[in-house]
Amino acid sequence: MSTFDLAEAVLLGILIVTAVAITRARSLFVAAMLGGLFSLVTASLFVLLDAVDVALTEAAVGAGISTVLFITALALTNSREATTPRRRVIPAGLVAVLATAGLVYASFDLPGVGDPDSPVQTHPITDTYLRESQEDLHVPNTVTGVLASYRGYDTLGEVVVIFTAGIGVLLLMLGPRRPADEVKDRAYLQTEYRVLRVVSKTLMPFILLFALYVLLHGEYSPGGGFQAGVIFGAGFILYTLMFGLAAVQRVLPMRTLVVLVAVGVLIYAGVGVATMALGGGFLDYNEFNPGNPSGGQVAGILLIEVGVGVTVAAVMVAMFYSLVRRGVRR
Amino acid sequence: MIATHYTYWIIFALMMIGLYAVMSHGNLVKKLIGLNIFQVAVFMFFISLGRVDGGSPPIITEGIEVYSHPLPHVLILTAIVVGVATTSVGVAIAIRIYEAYGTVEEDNALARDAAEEGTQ
Amino acid sequence: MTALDVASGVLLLAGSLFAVTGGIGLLRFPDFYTRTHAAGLMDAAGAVLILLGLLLLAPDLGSGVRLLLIAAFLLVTGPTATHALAHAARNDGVRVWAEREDKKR
Amino acid sequence: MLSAALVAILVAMVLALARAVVGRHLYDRILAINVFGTKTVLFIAVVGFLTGRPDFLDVALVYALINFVSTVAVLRLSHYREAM
Repeated sequence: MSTFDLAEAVLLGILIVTAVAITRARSLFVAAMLGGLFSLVTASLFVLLDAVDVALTEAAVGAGISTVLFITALALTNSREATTPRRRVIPAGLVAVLATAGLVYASFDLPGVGDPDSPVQTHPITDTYLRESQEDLHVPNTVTGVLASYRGYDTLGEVVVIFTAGIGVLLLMLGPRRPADEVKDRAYLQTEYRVLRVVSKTLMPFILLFALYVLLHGEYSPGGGFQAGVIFGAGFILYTLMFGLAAVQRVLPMRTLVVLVAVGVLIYAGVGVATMALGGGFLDYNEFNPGNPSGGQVAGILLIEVGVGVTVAAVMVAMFYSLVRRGVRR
Repeated sequence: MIATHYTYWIIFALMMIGLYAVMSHGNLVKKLIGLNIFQVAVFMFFISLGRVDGGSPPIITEGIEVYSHPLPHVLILTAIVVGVATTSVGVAIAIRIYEAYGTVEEDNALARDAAEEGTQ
Repeated sequence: MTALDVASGVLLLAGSLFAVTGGIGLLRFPDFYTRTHAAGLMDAAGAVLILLGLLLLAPDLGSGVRLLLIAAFLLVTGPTATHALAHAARNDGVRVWAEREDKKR
Repeated sequence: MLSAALVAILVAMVLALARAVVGRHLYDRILAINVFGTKTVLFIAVVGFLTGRPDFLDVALVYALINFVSTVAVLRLSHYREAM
């Protein structure tokens, strides 16, 4: 048993313990925090399972953004949960146990984890993505290559889903804002947590710079538009938490964000239209540089990654803003 | 069998713990947290399918021959971000329900609906 | 085995020792403030030692710079977070542990 | 030595998890999760060196940043009404 196998087993055990603790926690605040821990562990597992890009995303999304979302929601609703009545526990438990048994039985037909002869590994597409992509695209990070070029249509669809979800949250949270007198004055903010504020302020440029690096270097190392957008969003969430909504809105007002949400999708779709105008198919980046198709590919991938990054970052920050400024109508 | 398949089994158990939380708990926010657990377990299942023994992350480097399959990574990468966007729609709906009913407990909200129907 | 390997091994082992003792302290100390002590000091020390140990093994400049950055971030954020937590806990009225209370129980 | 460090980090993770689950006080849990996050950063860095792919260090860097963001978020939002 190698160290990696041991690590995998320990992490999976930690996951089970955490998941059970989450379901048992009566305080939703605790459940949300343990949820953050849960996704830190899954992200480590993703690294062990060779999925570094996924780990990057999961860390920023799971441990950062969704924890913040849940906790903000709890501030607007109720943070304690009623006890679960027995009439619900027994049937739900029964369904869960039976379904687990069924799935485990079905898993006997699955190839083992890491089996080199499994259908996933022997399918011809594997060779396309891993070998031919190097001649077609010259993008060493095959995840970015597949995401942005081979499966460009699919990714456009995903970005539109994120766009729609962002607009949905903005519409749902259109109602009353928190009155200004509820927000404590700046003097209070200045005195409390002084160390935290200075450190956050110092870290802010590093976070944004790193997001840019992840965005622009995504073709050569783990990274890309989705990851960069989320890291960028986390940076602005940190700033909002430490300096208040009014301060951050001076840099990035809600109105700009709403525009940016759409601009990202438009950049992506616009690249597709541009390639059509140049005589190729939709999202056929070769047209950007007919003499040197892989150069065109690199340019196209970078452009749409920028589009993805803009939309994701804008949606994340806009959702957080709209939850924070929500007033409670009682 | 156990050595090669236990990862799947734990992942299935996690899925079902998430499903259990969704089914048994009446609190809408708790249901969303349970749904998140379920979702992450599905992600792990996909990623474990793309794994290959002795493989490396699919970033092509000289001197490395065996790579894990990039396709599950691509699918899950986007699914994670889409997942958080849809979760936040769920959170927003839960907040609206709280504002309308004064509770995020399913049973209380349904009971209030039933009472209102009775008075009309 | 070169001198560099030995040095990095010593650093890694020292870091591991700090990490584990920090974990034990976090679990075993009697109240929140003492646990902050275990978490804040041991965590930062263990992390930096392990990262320095890795730095000696770094194959190229890029990973060396990244390791230094990670170490710098952890060194700044870790103590800041524990400081802020202890501050918040004190404002919130979390009681300091006293031996008498413990004996009564 | 790298393997030994990895095992030590796993042990520390389990200890931090135990504190996060047992809790007692909200701040204990936040502290434990913060420690757990630091251990994850180290875990990923060490795994990167064990497999000989330093590409992983970017991931560890993101963790170091995000861990701080989430700790601050939990801390601030636990006093949400007066916070912003």
